[in-house]
Amino acid sequence: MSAHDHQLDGHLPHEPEKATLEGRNKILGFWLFLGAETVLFGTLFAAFIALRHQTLDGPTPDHLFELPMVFAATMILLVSSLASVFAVQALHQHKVKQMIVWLIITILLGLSFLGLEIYEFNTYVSEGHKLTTSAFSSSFYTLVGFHGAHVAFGVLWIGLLIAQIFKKGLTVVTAPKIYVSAIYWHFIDVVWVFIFTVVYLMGKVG
Amino acid sequence: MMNRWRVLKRLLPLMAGMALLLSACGRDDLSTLSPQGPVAQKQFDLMTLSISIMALVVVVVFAICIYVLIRFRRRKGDNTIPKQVEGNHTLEIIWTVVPIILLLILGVPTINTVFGLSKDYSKDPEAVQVTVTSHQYWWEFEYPEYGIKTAQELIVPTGRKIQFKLASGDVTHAFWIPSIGGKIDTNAGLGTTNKLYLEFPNEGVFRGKCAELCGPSHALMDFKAKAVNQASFDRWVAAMKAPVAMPADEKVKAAFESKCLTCHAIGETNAGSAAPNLTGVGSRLTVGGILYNDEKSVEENLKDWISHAQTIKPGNQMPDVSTNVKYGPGKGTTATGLTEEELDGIAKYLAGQKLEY
Amino acid sequence: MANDHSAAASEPKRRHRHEGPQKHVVAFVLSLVLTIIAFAAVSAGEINTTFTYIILVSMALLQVFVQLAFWMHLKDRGHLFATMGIVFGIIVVFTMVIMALYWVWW
Amino acid sequence: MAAHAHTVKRYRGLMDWLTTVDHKKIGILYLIAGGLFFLVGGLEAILIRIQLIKPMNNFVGADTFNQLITMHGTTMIFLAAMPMLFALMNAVIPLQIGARDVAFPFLNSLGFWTFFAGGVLLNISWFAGDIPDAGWTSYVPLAGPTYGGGHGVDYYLMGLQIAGIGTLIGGINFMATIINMRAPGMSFMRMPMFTWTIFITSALIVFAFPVLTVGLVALTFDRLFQANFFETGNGGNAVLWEHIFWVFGHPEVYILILPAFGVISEVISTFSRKRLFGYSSMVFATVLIAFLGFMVWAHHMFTTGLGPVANGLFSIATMLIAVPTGVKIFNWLFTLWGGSISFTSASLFAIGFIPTFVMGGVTGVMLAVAPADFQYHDTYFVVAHFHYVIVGGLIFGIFSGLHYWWPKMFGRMLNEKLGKATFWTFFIGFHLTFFIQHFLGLIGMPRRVWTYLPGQGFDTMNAVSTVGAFLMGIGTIIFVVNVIVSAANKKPVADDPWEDGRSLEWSIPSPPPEYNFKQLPLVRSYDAWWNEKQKRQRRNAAGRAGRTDPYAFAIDPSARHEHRIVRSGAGLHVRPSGRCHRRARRHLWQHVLPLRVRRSRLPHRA
Ligand code: HEA
Ligand code: HEA
Ligand code: HEC
Ligand code: CUA
Ligand SMILES: [Cu+2]
Repeated sequence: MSAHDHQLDGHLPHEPEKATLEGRNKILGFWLFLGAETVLFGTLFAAFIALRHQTLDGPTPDHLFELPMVFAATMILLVSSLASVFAVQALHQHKVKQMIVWLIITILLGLSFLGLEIYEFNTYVSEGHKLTTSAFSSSFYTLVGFHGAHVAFGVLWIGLLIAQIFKKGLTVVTAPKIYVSAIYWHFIDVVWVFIFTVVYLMGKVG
Repeated sequence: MMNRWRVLKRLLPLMAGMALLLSACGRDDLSTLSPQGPVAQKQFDLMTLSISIMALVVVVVFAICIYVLIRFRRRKGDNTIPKQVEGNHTLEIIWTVVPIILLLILGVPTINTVFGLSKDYSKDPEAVQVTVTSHQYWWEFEYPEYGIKTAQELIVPTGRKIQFKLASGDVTHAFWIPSIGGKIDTNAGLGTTNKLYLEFPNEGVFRGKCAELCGPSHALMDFKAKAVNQASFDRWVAAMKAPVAMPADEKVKAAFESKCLTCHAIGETNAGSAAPNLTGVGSRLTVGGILYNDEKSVEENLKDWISHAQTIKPGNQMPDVSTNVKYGPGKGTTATGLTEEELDGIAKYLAGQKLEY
Repeated sequence: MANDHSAAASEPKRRHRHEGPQKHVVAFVLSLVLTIIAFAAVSAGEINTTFTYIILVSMALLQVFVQLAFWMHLKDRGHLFATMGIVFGIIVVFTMVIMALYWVWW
Repeated sequence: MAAHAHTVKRYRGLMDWLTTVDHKKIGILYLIAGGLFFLVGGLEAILIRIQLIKPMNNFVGADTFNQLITMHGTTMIFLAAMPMLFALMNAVIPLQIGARDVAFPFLNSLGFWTFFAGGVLLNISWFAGDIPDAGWTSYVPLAGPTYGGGHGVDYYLMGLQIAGIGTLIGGINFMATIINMRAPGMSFMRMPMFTWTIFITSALIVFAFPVLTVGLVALTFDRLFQANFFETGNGGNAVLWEHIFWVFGHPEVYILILPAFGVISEVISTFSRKRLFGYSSMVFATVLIAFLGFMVWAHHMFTTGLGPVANGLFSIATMLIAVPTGVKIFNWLFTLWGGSISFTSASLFAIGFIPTFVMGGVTGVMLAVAPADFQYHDTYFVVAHFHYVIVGGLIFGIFSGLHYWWPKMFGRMLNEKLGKATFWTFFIGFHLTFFIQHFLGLIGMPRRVWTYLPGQGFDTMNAVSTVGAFLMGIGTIIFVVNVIVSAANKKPVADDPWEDGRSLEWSIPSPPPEYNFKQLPLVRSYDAWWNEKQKRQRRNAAGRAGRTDPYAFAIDPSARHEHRIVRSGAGLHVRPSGRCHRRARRHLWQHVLPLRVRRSRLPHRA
């Protein structure tokens, strides 16, 4: 990144994330990356759909899944997505403190989602539903686990960005990162919509 | 720089190939180019149709290419700038539409044949049902209607539809009898069992191959398909069901029972599918699918096989009879599991296992 | 496309597209409702399976559309290539789901 | 290679090369790495051919042979062909679009090193003695934990996973670069054809590689953690792997060939001194090939048993690809038509490409006929097909591109005599090796066989094929000699050494300075540099004082990087609808193509 893009004419433009070529590149590149992620998750979904009835002697989805827990997880992630929207709004209004608050809320919700998922996996394993149990279990843990890993990465990433904001403030360099991480966070939410639909709800239906 | 002669030279490989095509169509019992049954014939017809269309395309492209290269090559000292053409609607439409037409000509019979060859005769009482199970590196053929199992050599009656049901006992293989019709994978596991029907109008022996990489001896996983007339087929079925005597010599019998029948079956002894059923091995055309009994005697081939199966077919599943030494010429040694005497006895006994049909 | 951003940046006075939280809250409520419908359809039980599937899939698709459009700004100007990327990804995924449904077991 | 001494201005030395983020240097790194892997893969090919020279040969054993074909296929495709394409795109794309670098220079270097690490890891298996041996397709169960013992396949999985991530990074980078970094005035429909093909190739990478990633992860889980994706005994499905591999694998083959199409377009146009015929139909064809490329994967699985509906569908879908590809072939032929063709090494390879690729393409269409593919599948007919399109297509394309852009990359000419010797030995060797393999397949020789019994009619043809492979080896060696000779040659090279260069890279010094363009060029048409030269010539002819400044068509010399984006915003604008560019004839294809180009709003200078 070159030196001259830290501040344009001394004040922050309305949409600082798009003020520099580097910022615009970042946003565009990130969207392309999300295109790749769509295919990545799509392949995991395809594998899951192909194998979801292969439960062998292991537990079947309608025995295993508990909808209230899934509903809670869904709500947590949905609200966290809203929080990150608000963070970006604050960014556009250059309200750094507000932005950080929203980001922290996002992270906390993300963490509680993760906690819930770990608890869930634990319960399943104790019920005899391990990665090695059946083709269904393998594809379940891989799909849901990949999503969980994405949440964990998001939490870590946004956490680091907060630290960077504290250090460097909101500039045309840091703004694109915040913006992009928010898009990432929404994407995780979007993937979750399909997970609760295809894995849990359809699993209950049969 | 490139003169006419050079251009001709470029075509040489093509011409040489064409000459080869005309002169050598391969063995009648092996080549896809000499179809010996209606299935291979239909496939061959499609192949000829497509080759003709492709030859046309290639000729047109080559002709334009050669003309252009000769006509428009830069002469020495020529510095004129050619006219900068952007494109030409008429031409572009032509070379979009003409290929579409050619593909239609090819596509319609393709679809017809796709559906035609996927007919299922498993409910047809006129058809012979055969269940094929592939193993590293041998083929098992079961005739559920007759309750018999054989290996390496598929015996079928001429003039009837043969309906195959194919699966694998281990990794993916592919069942292929080029001159009769090809080819279908044998997949492992339930839920992906395949079906294929073939017809053998002529009596004869046709070479079969495994066509999917399945391990070190994939190259050697050959089998034979022998088409005989209905009467002969019936005799074969009867012979397969007849009881089989054990070796007369007690020592040989003991060795055979303790060292061979643990995996193999012969006659009514049925040890399952771990190894080829040896009933009638003596009258098979090959031992292990690749040692031809018309080049050496059955007995010699059997001896070779039993004493160093691992050298002959690297990595096959018949290990502890020969030594487990890594294969390669000279590396395999004679059997350690059998004495010379037992080996001779067993080979002789097995060579005598002939079926009259 | 990217250059739109530059146009926007050079005219900072232009009224901005996503001022105020109302739209985002509306998107949130929409998502909420769609989620609840989906969960309700399953919890209710006793509905025809195929029908439930159709409800579930349409709720999911609607929700994804809402989130992509509002929260991820795909409907905004300057997202031509982003949209193309996502749409093409979805096409690839769609073919793979067909594959998983029809061509893996037989 | 000492030739690149001039690309560096201040520092030299190893550290600079290890840490560089300059696209030109990264291009050279890709070329060195890809070239070395090509030699390794070629050596493996030679060993394969020696083993097959006669029936029941025992030059290498069965195990080693399977390792050789697996490593040959994997190395050639992932570690030789793709990196050499990345070499060309790194070296050329920013120059062709008039940019000072790629969108993400650091990621560019990261992508290279990731690919390199993956490649090295894969090849360490040779020294570890545990070598992948299940074919480059790694079909399960053979590659699964039950039948694929040892760690051979694990090297394949890890190596490709890591190398694949590097490739994905590269794909994203070049898409972003081409979308965002074009010089003012360079609308999409003014982009050089090579840039277009790289753009589409990068898109293919972005959408195809994640599929491979997931497949590799699933198989890794099966092998290392006893997961059951493909374990048929535990409810897994082996056919699922085939699907996943080919959903990636088929687009992969177009990832390989599209850049070669781009190279051929540039070279043919340059050396016949003619504008590329049917530019917009070329663009449309490229897009269509890529799109269809995702819909045809099951043509590798006709014999898997998917049933007549799938086989019929995929047959027809596959055949359709012949149409846009044919459009390209004929456009090239009609670019040559009426041109003034000079036969340099680069143009020989490009011209050799056309008939050769067509031969490979039409056998592809033959393979697409599902019932006939029941006979061809997994035979040497398929081997012949794909070497015709890959070696006769892609490798010819790479050779062509290397001879063409070598002076731009290194500031040295390659020797034309040696170049032509490379071409003729390689070309003749190629046809000798692979033409005959069609017939081997037809008369019943399966592929991936480590040996064959005598008396089946395979013997002579296999021997001929092996001889051809040696000729190709000689051709490659001549090329290496040429590289060394050219490095020793100290003669500097003109900016536009072929004199007929058409795109922007020929308007700047060879090799370009670190920042590429002193002033950013203003692009007024397709073939910007050519048209500029023509204009000057006309001016000279009219007796007016021609401007000799090579940057005459650059925008305001004081223009700063940041400014140009603002200024050019409107000019680069692409919308879903609107008017066609003023100068481009309204083209048939443009009615279908979503990208209509709005007329540049930039002030035109007289
Ligand atoms: C660069 C790589 C490349 C390219 C470009 C292609 C191009 C094509 N390929 Fe090929 N293919 C491979 C690499 C490639 N392939 C590889 C590596 C394999 C084997 C993988 C493995 O199993 O290991 C393979 C295997 C393969 C198969 C599977 C065979 C089998 O295993 O049984 C099929 C089947 O349909 C196929 C078809 C095609 C077709 C229709 C095209 C088309 O795109 C070709 C289109 C071009 C033309 C047709 C020529 C020009 C057109 C004209 C002049 C117009 C007029 C023409 C007509 C009307 C016909 N290919
Ligand atoms: C980009 C891809 C690519 C390229 C360029 C090539 C190039 C070549 N290929 Fe290969 N090939 C594949 C991709 C490719 N191949 C794939 C994917 C397979 C399938 C694998 C599988 O089944 O899984 C395959 C399989 C394959 C087979 C079939 C194996 C089998 O099925 O049993 C054969 C046999 O002839 C073969 C031969 C050759 C030859 C002679 C070349 C020649 O063009 C090579 C020419 C180059 C050289 C000869 C290099 C010369 C260099 C030296 C002599 C110097 C060496 C020195 C040092 C290393 C220091 N290839
Ligand atoms: C561990 C199991 C095992 C044992 C024990 C075994 N075999 Fe085999 N045998 C096989 C397998 C597996 C094959 C098929 C090998 C192949 O073709 O890949 C085979 C093949 C053969 C064949 C070739 C069959 C044909 O149809 O061409 C003969 C003959 C044979 N065995 C004889 C013997 C004799 C004799 C003994 C004992 C001395 C013996 N086998 C012990 C597993 C065994
Ligand atoms: Cu069995 Cu190859
Ligand atoms: Cu393909």
